[in-house]
Amino acid sequence: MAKAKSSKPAGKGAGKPAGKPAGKEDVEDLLQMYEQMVRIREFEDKVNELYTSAKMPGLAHLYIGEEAIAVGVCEALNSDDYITSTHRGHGHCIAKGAAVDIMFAELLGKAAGYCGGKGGSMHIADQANGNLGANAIVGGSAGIAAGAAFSAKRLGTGQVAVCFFGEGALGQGLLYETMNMAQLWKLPVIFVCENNMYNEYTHYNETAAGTLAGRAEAFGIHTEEIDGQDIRVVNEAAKRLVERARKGEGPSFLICNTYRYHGHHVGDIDRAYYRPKEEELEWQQRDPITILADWIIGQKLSDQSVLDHIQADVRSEVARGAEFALNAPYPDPSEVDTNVYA
Amino acid sequence: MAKAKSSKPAGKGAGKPAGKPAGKEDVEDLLQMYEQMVRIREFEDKVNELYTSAKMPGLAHLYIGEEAIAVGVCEALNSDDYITSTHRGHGHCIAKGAAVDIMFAELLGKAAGYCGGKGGSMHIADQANGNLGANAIVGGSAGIAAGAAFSAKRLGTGQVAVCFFGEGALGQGLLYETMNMAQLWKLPVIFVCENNMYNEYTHYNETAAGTLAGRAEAFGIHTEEIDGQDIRVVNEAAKRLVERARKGEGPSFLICNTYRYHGHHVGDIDRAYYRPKEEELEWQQRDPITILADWIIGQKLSDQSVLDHIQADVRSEVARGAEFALNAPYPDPSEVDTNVYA
Amino acid sequence: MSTPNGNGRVITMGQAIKEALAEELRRDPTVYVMGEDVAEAGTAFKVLKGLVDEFGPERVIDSPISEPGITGLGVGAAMTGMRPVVDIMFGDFSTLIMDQMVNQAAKIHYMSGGKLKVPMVLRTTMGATRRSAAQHSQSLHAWFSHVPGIKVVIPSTPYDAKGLLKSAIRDENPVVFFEDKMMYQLKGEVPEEEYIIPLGVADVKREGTDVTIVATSSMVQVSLAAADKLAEIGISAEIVDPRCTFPLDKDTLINSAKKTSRVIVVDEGYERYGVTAELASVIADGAFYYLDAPVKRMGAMDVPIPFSPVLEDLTVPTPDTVFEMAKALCGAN
Amino acid sequence: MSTPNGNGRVITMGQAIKEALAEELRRDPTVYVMGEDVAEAGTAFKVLKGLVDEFGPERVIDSPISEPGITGLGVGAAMTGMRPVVDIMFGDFSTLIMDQMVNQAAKIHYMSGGKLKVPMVLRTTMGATRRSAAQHSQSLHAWFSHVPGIKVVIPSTPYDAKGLLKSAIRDENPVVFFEDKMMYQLKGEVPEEEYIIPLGVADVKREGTDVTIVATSSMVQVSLAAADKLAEIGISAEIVDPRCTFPLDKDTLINSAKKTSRVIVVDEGYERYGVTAELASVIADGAFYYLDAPVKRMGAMDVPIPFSPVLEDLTVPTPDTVFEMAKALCGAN
Ligand SMILES: Cc1ncc(C[n+]2csc(CCOP(=O)(O)OP(=O)(O)O)c2C)c(N)n1
Ligand SMILES: Cc1ncc(C[n+]2csc(CCOP(=O)(O)OP(=O)(O)O)c2C)c(N)n1
Ligand SMILES: [Mg+2]
Ligand SMILES: [Mg+2]
Repeated sequence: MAKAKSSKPAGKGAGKPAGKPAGKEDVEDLLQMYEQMVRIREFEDKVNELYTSAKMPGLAHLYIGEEAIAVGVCEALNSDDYITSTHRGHGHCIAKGAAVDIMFAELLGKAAGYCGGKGGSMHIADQANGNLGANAIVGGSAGIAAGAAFSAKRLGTGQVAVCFFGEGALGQGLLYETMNMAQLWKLPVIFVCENNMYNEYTHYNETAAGTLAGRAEAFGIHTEEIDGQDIRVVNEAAKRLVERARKGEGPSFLICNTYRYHGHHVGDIDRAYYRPKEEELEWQQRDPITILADWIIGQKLSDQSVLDHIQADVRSEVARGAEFALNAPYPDPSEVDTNVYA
Repeated sequence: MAKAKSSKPAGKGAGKPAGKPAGKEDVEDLLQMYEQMVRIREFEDKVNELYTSAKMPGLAHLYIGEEAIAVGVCEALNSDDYITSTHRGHGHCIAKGAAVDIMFAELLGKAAGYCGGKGGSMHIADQANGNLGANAIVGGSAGIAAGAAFSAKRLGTGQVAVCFFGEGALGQGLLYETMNMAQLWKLPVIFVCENNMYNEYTHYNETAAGTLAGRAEAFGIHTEEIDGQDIRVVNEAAKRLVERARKGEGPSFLICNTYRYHGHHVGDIDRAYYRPKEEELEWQQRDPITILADWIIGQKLSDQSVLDHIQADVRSEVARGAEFALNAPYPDPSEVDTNVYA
Repeated sequence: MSTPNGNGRVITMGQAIKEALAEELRRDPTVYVMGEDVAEAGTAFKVLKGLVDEFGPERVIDSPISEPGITGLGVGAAMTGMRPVVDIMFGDFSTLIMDQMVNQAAKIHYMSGGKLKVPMVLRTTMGATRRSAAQHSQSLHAWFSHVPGIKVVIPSTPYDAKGLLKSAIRDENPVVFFEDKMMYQLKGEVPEEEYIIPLGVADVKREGTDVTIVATSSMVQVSLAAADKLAEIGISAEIVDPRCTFPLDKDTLINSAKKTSRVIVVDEGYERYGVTAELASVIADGAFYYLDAPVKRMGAMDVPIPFSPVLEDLTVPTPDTVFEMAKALCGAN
Repeated sequence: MSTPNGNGRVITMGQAIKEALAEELRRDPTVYVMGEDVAEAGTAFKVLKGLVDEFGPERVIDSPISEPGITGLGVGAAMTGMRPVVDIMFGDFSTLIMDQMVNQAAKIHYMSGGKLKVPMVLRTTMGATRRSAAQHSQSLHAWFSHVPGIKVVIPSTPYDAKGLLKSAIRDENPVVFFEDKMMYQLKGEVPEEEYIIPLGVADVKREGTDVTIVATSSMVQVSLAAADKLAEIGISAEIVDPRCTFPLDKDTLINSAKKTSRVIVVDEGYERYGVTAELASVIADGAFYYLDAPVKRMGAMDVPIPFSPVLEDLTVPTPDTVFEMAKALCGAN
């Protein structure tokens, strides 16, 4: 299967221009972002289906509802820029350029997967596209992202690193240690907080005192809080922060307010005890894909048939990808103790 | 030897009145604080002497120069209020009511010590006076202090807990995790940061980005930053914060700017490579004991002979204490494996 | 062999654990439970579901995702009159709390010359084959077992889990209690009446004469299944469950070894420098002159736990591999 | 036995470590050192004093007091082209970095199916009898040795320290390098010329025929002293130093055991569930049919390290206690 996303120029500081005046956005870019969001949505729907039909081992944490963040941020990056991701990482992985068939293979524990089936949903990594891996330790990748930024700075490559995490990760001390060092040493790292309001089954009001923004501002880190459902807003903010980072102005903190439509993981079906159905429905009114589609159509930048076409193509790509993975062989048992040491 | 400090009323919320109008301070209180600061100074001088004459095993971190903080804060506490302390903990221990002879015994590893010689300088604890112990893990007692405050709140005792730490501890993630919970649950804990500007041999400008105050304000914690050399300022602030805590208004953060006159530890003699001699001399101009003495004399609250008398008494108490400890027996070898389990 | 007199009352391991907590919460107002999603959600494994309804959110407390913080809070609370039960969702997150457990909780009683104490329980999980991959499948009880000042419980049945957890909560020391995630649905007899099981007493889960299999936690079930198969070929296996890695009931282990002359130690932690090493060397030393063959060890394969089911299933001992090992060991007679 | 051909050049262990770092910093621009007070102060032990003068503060970097943070930064930097040497002042602070080392560094290569790697070195310390009490005296190498994906080096001489540290820095995996604080002043021959020592090769520090003493780190010196005393009463002790707990050179250990038929394992970590358990059970298994007596273990006493010198000195093996153990073991012939 063809690589899902056209690769972008890599290399020393070859950033795309950022901060273009509003209204003059590149249509191609918008359609590309649309396509990527749809790809994530379709991928995750298929994951849910695979789980429900008992074809997928383990669990998965769906990114549905939050697509604008991964895509809006990753579209502002070059393919050799780094990201670190989370247990809810499929969206980041796709947005950074991964192919859905190889991803499905990984999620099904097949040899053809990105990690040869050894990582699975919570550890999927895609080194070729700068994805240093999902991480099943909440907050566990903060140091890794800052370390990648440290490398970029020391090696003078102009790369930046993005650390994605949920608001729940603000409970982890490591994040604060890392922010402090990132600011002290002006590392090109962007901390992206996906605030979907829930740490598993607990509202973040019950787990986070004070303000989220203050957590980074304390260290003198440039902080922005934005609507995570509007990809144009996310993408513009990301471009700004990437540019800052590339210019040596140091780290930043981007809080994106968002919502996960599904449960904490695919098995979390009965959610009424921790969040009201109305809240779920309300947020679905602010769907990131719809918001972008409406803008594209409203501004007459393209028309519905084009969007429909994209969706249809992606849907069949995803279907083929899942099929490929379902038919792919498992790793050979001898693989069990390879790759323990390099 | 008599207990060094008259014990104060303990029990449910039996706090001393706080926030008396300036100028009407209780002379007895001031003299008591003077005595306690002198006690710490004399004690630490003796520790240095014991180390230099190779009579003390291991190392010690002297509190000289910072006396106003421990004493100013602990004078605002009841004897059953809790404190947690640090590697630089002799001052806190004395200020909370410990007897110098038993302390010396501990520092020399003698059976008569507060911990039977098993703890030493970095782990001295004095449960009877609410000192939950020095801690040789930088920042390591943040959770313990908050936990003690949690107990006080759950058991309804009205006690508060004070967590002393150096500005270096702001590098430890645990502190932020703890601050967040303390504020979420309105725990009666006061985080006292003794900012003596150095983490061992490195200036805090090189290790702390942003502001120190912001670290707690991020969590919505009430924060004050004060002159740590003026014990009247420290004591007034402490009373305010203790009152807040007892009233159920939650945690607070008190930054006390100060300076350690000596090296990081007794063996740190050549300091020119990390801090200038002039800086040391400058800070000694703002000596906490002198500042209080000058105020007492200047306001004619007492006269020099009284202060001299206090000093002479304390000095001989300290000399006797050291003598007692030097002559005291070591623990019996059979003690080595007792107290591993309760 | 401690025979539960359950009068036929059969409950799951998860229920047994919840019962133990409920009884202790009821008995002692200083007991509280704190952890991520322990209240309404009743933990990620739903084991505590409903507990908050009886005891309220002041005693069954949802925390931020701050493992070091809640452990530290537990240590401080334990030092000052409470009996915290801290819930660390996955044993893999033990990595985050070692300072509070090892440098603080484990040492405070000793460092204070016996004046302070830390009566807290840390409940956490262990066990693989749940398709949870490398960061959610480890069994790290060896680390805690290495540390003086800590006690470690690794129960294998509902009956044991309940009785041991109640003891752990009443103990004056930090106790780490490991629950195998795959065993929460395991059923067993548990009496209606209250009982406790002292820490540090091994239990012979099955008597036998030809080979001793010392097994812990879920490996007890694996070994019992292996013993059934061994019986079919005429080999009588004795299954000894230490129940605690510390205090360790060395005598029961060594005596069984002396009786059978052949020993296999089975545990789900990594084999290298793991629990099997300690148990094997204690037995090899204590029963040296009685052994007809070297003490054999079976732990988890020394690899990060792979996600792919076909690989993951290779990493832990199974009834088949234990059977083969025992057969070979006895054949070597 | 690897005889250093130092042509008489004698330096301390501390100097040997600094030389190894300086040579590797010079050789490879991606190597850097980060830790608390590593630059101007040259570490709390002054071991790196002067290094920053040659390599500058961009390569010898003072950090905040953030052990988890600097370890995490090291992991990320190692994944992306650097070769970090992270300095954790006291091995006791390992408690703070287990997540970054164990859930991240150790597993990333495997979890990524071999695509990512983490070539980093974590230098830290071990060893008691420095009057530093319970939180600054532990030897926690057993924990790291337990974890697949990590290599662990515990050198006992200046020569070994230098050659092994250079190998560790060039290794493609996370390597934890334990330096005994009490040995920084220990002197030994170290050649002028460059050399490296591969990881995973044991070294026979002294040949003998009656009893094998497997000893690690500072316990090698202790055991050599014991061997001198044993020689006086006609007992010939062989001292085998594994040098790494992983990769472990099992063959050399087992072959020595087969030769002498009696073995003592001596290590400064807590005895319970510690390094001695693994080494003893590897030997008891591999040399079972050759052993005349049980393999004996001597580790640190299972207590938090006490401050008081009279107590602390009781907690670690000494030439006398090793001598007594060996004498008893041989007398039991
Ligand atoms: C250190 C750690 N603690 C707990 C968990 C269990 N856990 C997995 S996801 C999660 C909630 C994370 O919430 P958030 O960071 O907001 O991310 P979201 O799931 O909302 O995307 C928890 C507690 C974990 N994986 N790692
Ligand atoms: C977790 C941890 N890291 C490092 C150390 C070593 N250490 C002891 S004191 C110290 C500096 C502490 O500085 P600060 O907190 O400002 O306290 P101060 O010594 O200035 O009173 C360091 C790094 C330690 N004891 N614990
Ligand atoms: Mg969330
Ligand atoms: Mg300081």
